[in-house]
Amino acid sequence: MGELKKVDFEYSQLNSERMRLNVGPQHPSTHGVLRLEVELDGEIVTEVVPHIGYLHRCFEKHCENMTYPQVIPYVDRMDYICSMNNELPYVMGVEKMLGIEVPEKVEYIRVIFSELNRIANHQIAIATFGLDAGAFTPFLYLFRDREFILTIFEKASGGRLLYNYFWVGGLAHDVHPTFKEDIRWIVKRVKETNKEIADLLLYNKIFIERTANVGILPADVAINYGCSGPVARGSGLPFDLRKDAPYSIYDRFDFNVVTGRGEVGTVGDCWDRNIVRFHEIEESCRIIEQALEQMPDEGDVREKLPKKIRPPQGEIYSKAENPKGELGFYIVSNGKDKPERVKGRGTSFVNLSVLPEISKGYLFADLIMILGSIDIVLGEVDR
Amino acid sequence: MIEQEIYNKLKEHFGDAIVELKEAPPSDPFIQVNPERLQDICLYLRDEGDMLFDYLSNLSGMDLAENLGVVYHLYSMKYKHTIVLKVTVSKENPNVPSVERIWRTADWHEREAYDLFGVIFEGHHNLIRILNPYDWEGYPLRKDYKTPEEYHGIKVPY
Amino acid sequence: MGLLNKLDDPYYGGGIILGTLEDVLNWGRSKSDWYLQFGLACCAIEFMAVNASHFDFMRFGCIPRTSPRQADFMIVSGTVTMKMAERIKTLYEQMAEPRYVISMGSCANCGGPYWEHGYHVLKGVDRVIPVDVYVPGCPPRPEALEEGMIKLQKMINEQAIFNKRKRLREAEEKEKSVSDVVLSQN
Amino acid sequence: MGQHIITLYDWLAKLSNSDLIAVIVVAVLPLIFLVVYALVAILGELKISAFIQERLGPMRTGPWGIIQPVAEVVKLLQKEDITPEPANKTLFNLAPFLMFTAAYAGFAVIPFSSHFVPAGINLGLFYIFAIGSLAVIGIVMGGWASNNKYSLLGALRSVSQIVSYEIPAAIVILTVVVLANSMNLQVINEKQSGWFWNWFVFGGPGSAWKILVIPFTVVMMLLYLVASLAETNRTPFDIPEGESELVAGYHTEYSGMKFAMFFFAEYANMFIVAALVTILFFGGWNSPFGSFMSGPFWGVFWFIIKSFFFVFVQIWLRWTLPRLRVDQLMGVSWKFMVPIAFVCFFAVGIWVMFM
Repeated sequence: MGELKKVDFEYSQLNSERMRLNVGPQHPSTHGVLRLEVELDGEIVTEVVPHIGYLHRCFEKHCENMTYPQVIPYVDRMDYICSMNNELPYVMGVEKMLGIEVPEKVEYIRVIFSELNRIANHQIAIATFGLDAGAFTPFLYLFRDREFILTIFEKASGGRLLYNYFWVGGLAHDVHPTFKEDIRWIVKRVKETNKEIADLLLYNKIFIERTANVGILPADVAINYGCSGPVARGSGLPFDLRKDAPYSIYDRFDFNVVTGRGEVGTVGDCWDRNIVRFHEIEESCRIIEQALEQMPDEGDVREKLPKKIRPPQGEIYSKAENPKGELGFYIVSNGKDKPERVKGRGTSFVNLSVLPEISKGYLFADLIMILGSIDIVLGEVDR
Repeated sequence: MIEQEIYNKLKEHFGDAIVELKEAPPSDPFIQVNPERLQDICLYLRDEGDMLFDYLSNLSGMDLAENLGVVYHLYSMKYKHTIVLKVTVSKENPNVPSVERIWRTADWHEREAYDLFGVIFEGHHNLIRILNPYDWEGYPLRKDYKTPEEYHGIKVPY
Repeated sequence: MGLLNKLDDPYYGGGIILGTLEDVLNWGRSKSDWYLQFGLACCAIEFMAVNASHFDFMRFGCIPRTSPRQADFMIVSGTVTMKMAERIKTLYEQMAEPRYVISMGSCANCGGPYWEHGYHVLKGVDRVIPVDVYVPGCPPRPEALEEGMIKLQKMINEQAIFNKRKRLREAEEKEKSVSDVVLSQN
Repeated sequence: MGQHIITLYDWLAKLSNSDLIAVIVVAVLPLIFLVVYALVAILGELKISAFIQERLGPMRTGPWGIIQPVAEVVKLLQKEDITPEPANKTLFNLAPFLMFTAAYAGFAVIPFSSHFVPAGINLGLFYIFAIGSLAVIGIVMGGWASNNKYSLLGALRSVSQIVSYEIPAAIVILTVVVLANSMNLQVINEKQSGWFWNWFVFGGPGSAWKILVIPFTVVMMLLYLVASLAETNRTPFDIPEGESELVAGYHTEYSGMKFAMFFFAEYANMFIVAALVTILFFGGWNSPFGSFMSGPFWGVFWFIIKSFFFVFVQIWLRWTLPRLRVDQLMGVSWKFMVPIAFVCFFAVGIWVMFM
């Protein structure tokens, strides 16, 4: 044995190599074709760079080349999970520019379908969030229920996913005769499944461990990043355009704005963002029930309009509360039958931009959960 | 607070930098602003006690034939009022000060406006293309844009 | 399968042993199809619905795999953009033979509603990878995708494994002679 | 052991007058069993998941889809076998064989019946534990040699997970050894003969005073079940191949038959774990009702029924629970399971000392 070698190092000298990992565009939990460039120190995320645009379908270019009613199908394809909600701000904007009011019955049907689609969207959001956590079974339970909602949409509009149902000045068709019974039945069904999901997934100990105190988004950061919808409300910010800037007939209904309260962790963590969606399903059910009671049975579903819709010169920013947050359309008209410019303010686009901010310092597995809790749809991010 | 009051207050503070207020219902009223002092104006709008426009709803580029425009839709979480700012720059020299430091959400919005219209935001920390590939040529949403024949050996037109 | 090919030669095409073997191999390929789990756009939501309880894609023996190495076929569900085209190609190349492609929805077939002004949309995924089955619709109903799956299984069941080149050549010649006859008749 | 049991091996050797035939038969029987079991388990996984999720599962391959796994094997056999260019080819190709060999070697000491155990060695428990650890090396080899970041992350997670969960598992096994006073799996089985209250999960054979030790043995059984779930990388501990994070974990780059080997190894490990739970705590091949339906052939029946029940439990858990995060996983092992296992060890030790 030789003499003992003196070992002289400090902890700070033990450098480890950082690893750059490409997550996506094909990855099971990027919810589409998002690509994240992640820098990992061991398993700890030190930097996230989102690369988007893998689904850039030139929505705004198409709008400039289509007439006003022809834009609606493209609007559908922006956020393809909740098409009805997408159509609403667009047609409201065009109607406002034209200066027309739609019949009472149309407003009610629009609200009912928007809220129904909100339920369907939140069900997908909770389902895929559970899937990210590894719970496959709740995913299928929620999809089972969503299928019944889609059946109602199909009866009304003929489409399962993309509807083209809200038209400028009214609706494409009147609703089917059994509309009210169908919706009452589905509302009951949704409430039952909600209970099941709460037991199976949301209050599961492992699920709480995974999501509580992860990806905390403070309210002021949420405002500065322009977050809206459940992402902002999860941070305790009661920002809901249905209450703050009432459009359509939302001021006639009694419902609560659900905010995150930090029930199991900190206000603004992943669990809060998810539970806001869960409770919003219940609030939507309340709105639908009230709307069904108030809705007039008789009435026209189409306002008389000229064959070619030519809004006067001007511009408008029409916004509505999408399930994912504030969806706005900035429509510029030049007096012709095709819009000069339509800019869609993609909710997911803005919400996703907060991801690098809130995912630093968490584990790689948490990054997936944070991304799932933001609930993005790439069609809207990339348009 | 209605638009006229906001306009008066801005005019009082910034003088010539505020060009005009346009109101023509049913269109949204907007305030035309000079690009030079945009950052100061935005900071003032965000922090002034009775305005508090802390939420940038939307930022969109515009192609106005000869010029390029940038439109800002602001919203106040506290007072729940809105205002629209508009900036116009020439196509030859499309420089607009970046408001990324004021509202972080403007980061991606500005990158998008750069990507699609070619508006250059001065002071933006990372002004690269966001939707189109990084080696894409041209600014697709300009009215005179022509679809390329080929991209990386793949035929683009139908 | 050099040895098998040699064996097969005298009993070309329908040798009893190898014909049956071919049937068995094709049966295995067609009944157990693992698909690559990825979605592109709107069609991916319908695709998820196909996986779910109502339509249950697993009835056909289709099990999702997340790694392209273990997948047998992929479903291009949605709009393919220029940025994505090269990734799709890479994914296809990473898959192990035998591999198949289902193009789901109008966008993947031909560009769909984005065919005219979509400067960034690939007008049909068959410009970058070979496609076996096209499913039309925007988005296709789940039933349509299931029909496409049955079509794919039928196609796999009828494909040649042994003497592939020879049989392909013969089929080509046969087609050519038929077209010649048609031409001469005209 | 007192009396000499005539095993299948002895019987065959006597019948054929050749050791070689007996050795081959005894070695091949577990392999056949393994293959048949894996097919049944894969079908079970598909069908049970379908049942839980209100679906039908595979329906088009044979009646009710019961030969679906056969079709899968036929397909996997003819898939292209890809070795990625940047991979370390030797290790990459060796890893699945090592995994499968380790799983298959574990079957050597599993007592299927009182008269049939492929190799009745005295240190059976020790052997099975040592062989089980070999799987770690297979995983690391596969994950590292793939030259894929996801594979590497999956392999590293897997190693840390398996190594940490081996400690509570080992302590629990040690406790059973203390109770049974032997490491021979056959002897452990013999000790639990009689009615089901003689099983070790109910404290083993003894007087009514064993009610004092039953809480500890039940906790030990649960501990072992959880630890073994982690060792076989099943949900809620499937983070090494958690498909929502690491595409497919350490076998991301494997295709065709090599992937099938990983697949088989996973199912084989599930069975070994289930078999060990059965042997250590639920009486192995013993009938639960004393001498009713007991004997060498009924032994096989009881053993397989009990083991399949625990395989079913693993599948059931997989389709019910979300998965844990990697640091929480370690926390569960080191903060809860190891201390509880030690407490149980001491309690059982004291009980054995005084009774």
